[in-house]
Amino acid sequence: MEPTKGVELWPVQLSQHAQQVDWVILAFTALLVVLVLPVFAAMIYFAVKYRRGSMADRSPSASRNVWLEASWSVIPFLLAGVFFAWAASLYFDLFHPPADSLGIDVVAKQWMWKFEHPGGQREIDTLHVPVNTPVELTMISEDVIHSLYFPALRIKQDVLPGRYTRLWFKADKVGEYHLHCAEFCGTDHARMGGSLIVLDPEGYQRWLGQAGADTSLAAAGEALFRKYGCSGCHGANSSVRAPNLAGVYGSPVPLDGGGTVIADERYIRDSVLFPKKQVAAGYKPIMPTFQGQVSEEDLLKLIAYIKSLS
Amino acid sequence: MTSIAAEAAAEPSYLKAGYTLRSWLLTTDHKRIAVLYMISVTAFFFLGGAAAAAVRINLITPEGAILTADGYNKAFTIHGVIMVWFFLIPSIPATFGNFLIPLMIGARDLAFPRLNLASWYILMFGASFTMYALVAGGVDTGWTFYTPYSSMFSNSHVIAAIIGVFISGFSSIATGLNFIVTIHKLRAPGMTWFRLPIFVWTHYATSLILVLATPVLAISLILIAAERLLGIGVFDPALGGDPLLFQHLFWFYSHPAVYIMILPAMGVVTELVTAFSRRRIFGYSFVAFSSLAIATLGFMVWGHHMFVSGQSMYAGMVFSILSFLIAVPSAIKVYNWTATLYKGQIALDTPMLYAMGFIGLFVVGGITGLFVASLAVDVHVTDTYFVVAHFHYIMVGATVMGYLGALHYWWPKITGRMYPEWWGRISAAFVFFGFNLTFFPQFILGYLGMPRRYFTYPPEFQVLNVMSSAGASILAVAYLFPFFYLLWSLRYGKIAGPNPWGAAGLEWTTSSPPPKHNFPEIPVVTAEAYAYPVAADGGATHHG
Amino acid sequence: MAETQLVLHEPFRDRAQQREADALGMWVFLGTEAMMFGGLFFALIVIRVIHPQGAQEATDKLDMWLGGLNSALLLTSSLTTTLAVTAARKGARSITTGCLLASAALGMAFLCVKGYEYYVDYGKGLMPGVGKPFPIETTGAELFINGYFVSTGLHAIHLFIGVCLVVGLAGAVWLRRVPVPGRSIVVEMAGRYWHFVDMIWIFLYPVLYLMDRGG
Amino acid sequence: MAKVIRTGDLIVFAVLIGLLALNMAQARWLDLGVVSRVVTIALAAGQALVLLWYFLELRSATLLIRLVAAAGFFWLAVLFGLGLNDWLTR
Repeated sequence: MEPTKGVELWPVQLSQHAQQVDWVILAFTALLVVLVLPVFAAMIYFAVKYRRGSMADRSPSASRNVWLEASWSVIPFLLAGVFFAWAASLYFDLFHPPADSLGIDVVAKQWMWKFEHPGGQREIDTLHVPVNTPVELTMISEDVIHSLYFPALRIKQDVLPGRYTRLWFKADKVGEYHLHCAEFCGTDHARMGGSLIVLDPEGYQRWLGQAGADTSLAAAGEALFRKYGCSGCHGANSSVRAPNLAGVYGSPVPLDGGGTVIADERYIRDSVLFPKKQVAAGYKPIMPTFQGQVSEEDLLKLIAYIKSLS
Repeated sequence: MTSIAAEAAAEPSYLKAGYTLRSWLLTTDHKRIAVLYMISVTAFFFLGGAAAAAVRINLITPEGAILTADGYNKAFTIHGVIMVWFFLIPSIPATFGNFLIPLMIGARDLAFPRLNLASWYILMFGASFTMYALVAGGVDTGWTFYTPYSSMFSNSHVIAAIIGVFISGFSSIATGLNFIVTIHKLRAPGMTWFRLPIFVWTHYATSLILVLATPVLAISLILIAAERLLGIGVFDPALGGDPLLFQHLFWFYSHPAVYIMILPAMGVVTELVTAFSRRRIFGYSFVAFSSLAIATLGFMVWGHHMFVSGQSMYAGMVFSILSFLIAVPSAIKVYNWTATLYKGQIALDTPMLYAMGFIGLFVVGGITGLFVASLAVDVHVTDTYFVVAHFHYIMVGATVMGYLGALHYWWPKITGRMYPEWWGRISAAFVFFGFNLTFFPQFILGYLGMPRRYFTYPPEFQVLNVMSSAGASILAVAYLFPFFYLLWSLRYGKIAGPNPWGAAGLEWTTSSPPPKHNFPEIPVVTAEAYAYPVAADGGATHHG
Repeated sequence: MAETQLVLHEPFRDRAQQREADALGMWVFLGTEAMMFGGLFFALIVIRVIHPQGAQEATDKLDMWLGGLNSALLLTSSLTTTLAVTAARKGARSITTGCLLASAALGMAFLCVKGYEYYVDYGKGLMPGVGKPFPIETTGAELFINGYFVSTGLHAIHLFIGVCLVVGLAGAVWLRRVPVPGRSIVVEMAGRYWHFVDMIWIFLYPVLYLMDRGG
Repeated sequence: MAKVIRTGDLIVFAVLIGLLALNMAQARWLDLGVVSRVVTIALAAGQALVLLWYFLELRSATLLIRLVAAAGFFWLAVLFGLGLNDWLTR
């Protein structure tokens, strides 16, 4: 588990995605070297052969062929198109996590990473995950733009204030690896990093036990649901007419004024902070805003609770 | 040719048209303004270089050798701001473009000489704000000024820096406008579009970018200033604003800005390759139109800076494929330069060494550009040293090589004196070697996962960082050589004569340095560009 | 532009060439201005796209009648500017002066209406940072209003520069410092700028006041 | 005064004011839904084109100057098209 010392010439491949990215860059490099070396060789050869004063043959050559000239550019471009498609399909996969992913919440702030596991375990700057399990991170920033970067997984994603972004991976080797902030975020940007610790399944369970969480995220969210008075209106026996939140997560919500929206994390977050933005059809826009009162971490707990209702 | 030069000698050269400071500071002669620009951008280059030196020294040890975290952040920011806006953007266009475009098209001056002088003053005025930000305590946002850090969180002198950049933008706009009008309206009789040197074509394309992109930078800087200074939040996430809006506006300028830096250098290299192989450029119209293609496509790819920013996946794909397209006109240029060498009369004088160096480094920079345009690869390497290395291959490797090549090639025209050839070749070799030692290790560092803008880093990256810093020290010395021997040559250099290289082009038909009005009378052009003899006789015409 | 009609500027070979160069330079300059305001329009449209509801409620707070009045004032000033150009070309010195002053007066009227509107906005609490708290809770509304202030403010600055320019030019024409028809190109160039500032408002008005207006 | 007032200019002015009135009317009294955005911009663009063509004299301008004007619109279209593509496909 010691981080490598000395000169490394190739970074660890911690996932299938990492292997694929490495293949793209290696194959692409090979193609480009094949295309470029003749050009360099020709340059040097010409510079020597046709140096001023040399007796090389300089009689005018045969007529030009425009199509041949154009093909020099077009054929490499079409070949490069293959690499565009390959890299794009890998990029596409990054946006489509498996349905059974383990969800972990990430809150970034100057200059630390806070991770929250579904069971309520919290850690700072270190992320423990089980091996061979897809993990999906739901990330948000409390201040400026950060970027969560795992070199060994060849992935990074900017973490924005005001909006959730996502990142998913499936690490396939046990060990300890770097994680960094990759988007400049102020004084201690360079220190805003830590470790990704990949554990075998038993080790992960053991760690979850030791990490000492009293309550799961959803349970903590339920407590907050009462504390902030949400239950007063959204509760089952409430006299105020507000939408019942059971089963709402992941389902389409018809909106006042037409249209529907899928009730995902973004929608729930916006409904708490900006309740008048997208009002559910058939309800009055009476909910007050909780902007400035609920922290990003509490919001994630509330979302976990609402998720648990479905 | 000699008779024209003799007639031109009747009028004093532009250098002798007046000796007072006033005659320089109030001049409207494009050649004198070019010299003013040259002196200023040289000063900015060494200032930005000093900041780079601080950065590289600091990175010798993993914990940061000399600077605090804040000090380091300010050093790389000021390095970026000065190098981008006060060196690279004005470098070739405002010095060599200014000096040469009227000479190359057979005009007496640029279309708006007073606007030209004003643009230099505007640049100096803008620079004074940015310098103020520097001495008042620095600015730490990075040259990209990303919101909300720049608008709501940074405690440094963001406003002064932004005002400086904003003002200098008007200098760019004025220069671009002047070039466009000049190239359209002041070409000598017979100087048709397809007789223009490629240098003029690339400057035309550059000017298009200057006038179309710079205003968008201006507005995005105004919006930051309004948010930071007046509390008029337009990007503020707390109000529902989207920080990505700033990034879109910023890169709409800043990606094309890279082509402001590289296109003029491509023009220079075309002149050098033709002059030192005594050949017409291979595929003139391809090379000419590829400049316009690069300028136009350059506006359609900005989103490739934002693949991991939270931009829509589909937008990412569109920007990626458009970025691949730019490889086509770039490749055309490289192939055609190489083909121009074929059956030429090649002399490896200093300018040609820089030109060949340019081609090599540009190819490496361009190819790594294809890597970072590939979506999944970019996800890994963006915001790492891989990207730092990539854009330094383009912006320093290629553009500064082009600038130095131009400086040596046209030095006899500008000053009337030759530089010392031996020193020129030695320093060209040192620049090439130092540059590669500095920046090649950074590709590896980046792929290994070292993020950029880090003042401290994991210890396993130290060896590569030390290599890079060692290369930087060689590069620093190599950049100082020309500074000294060119100054030396002003007094002791060999007298150049009108056309020391035996080159084609109108600028070589007038005396060196040219008279105040460039030509004794407006030339009438009857020859194609690069009118070198097509088939030479075994090439026994080595110049002295 | 203090030279008289007889002076040919340094780099030009003849007056036709100089005239064409001036015209082209002016158009390129207008192109840069269009790109700058284009960035602002882009920001406003993006706000409308991401916060349709907030932007609509913000739009409803703006007075489309005052804005419409301003549109009419500027369009009228464009007419008087066109008349000034025609008059200058025909050498009608006093009419040129009069029309230019009329344009400037209409421009000033626009600025006064705009100032009054800002005062009303201030009263409603729309102005960022001062006055009453912002009246609309819906997300995006404040963002949109902020965009409104930046864009109308920048336009007002441009118009103010235009007014100064046109007043100065009117004086110069009257005093024969800019003789007409000899140097009518100067009037023409000033007119181009004026029309352009009008054109920015032609787009600003609907984008700010009319689009998505609630019933 | 009479010799500088040309009927053409007055007609152009009337068209400009007419388009303005039309735009205000549709915004105030017509509820066109999503189409209204297109209509609003189309009417404004109509005004701008009339202004460019007549008052800014593109009608009698050289091809080069028309190209400059068109270039401005082309590059703005690039900004809007590729830029909005992000928000519309998120």
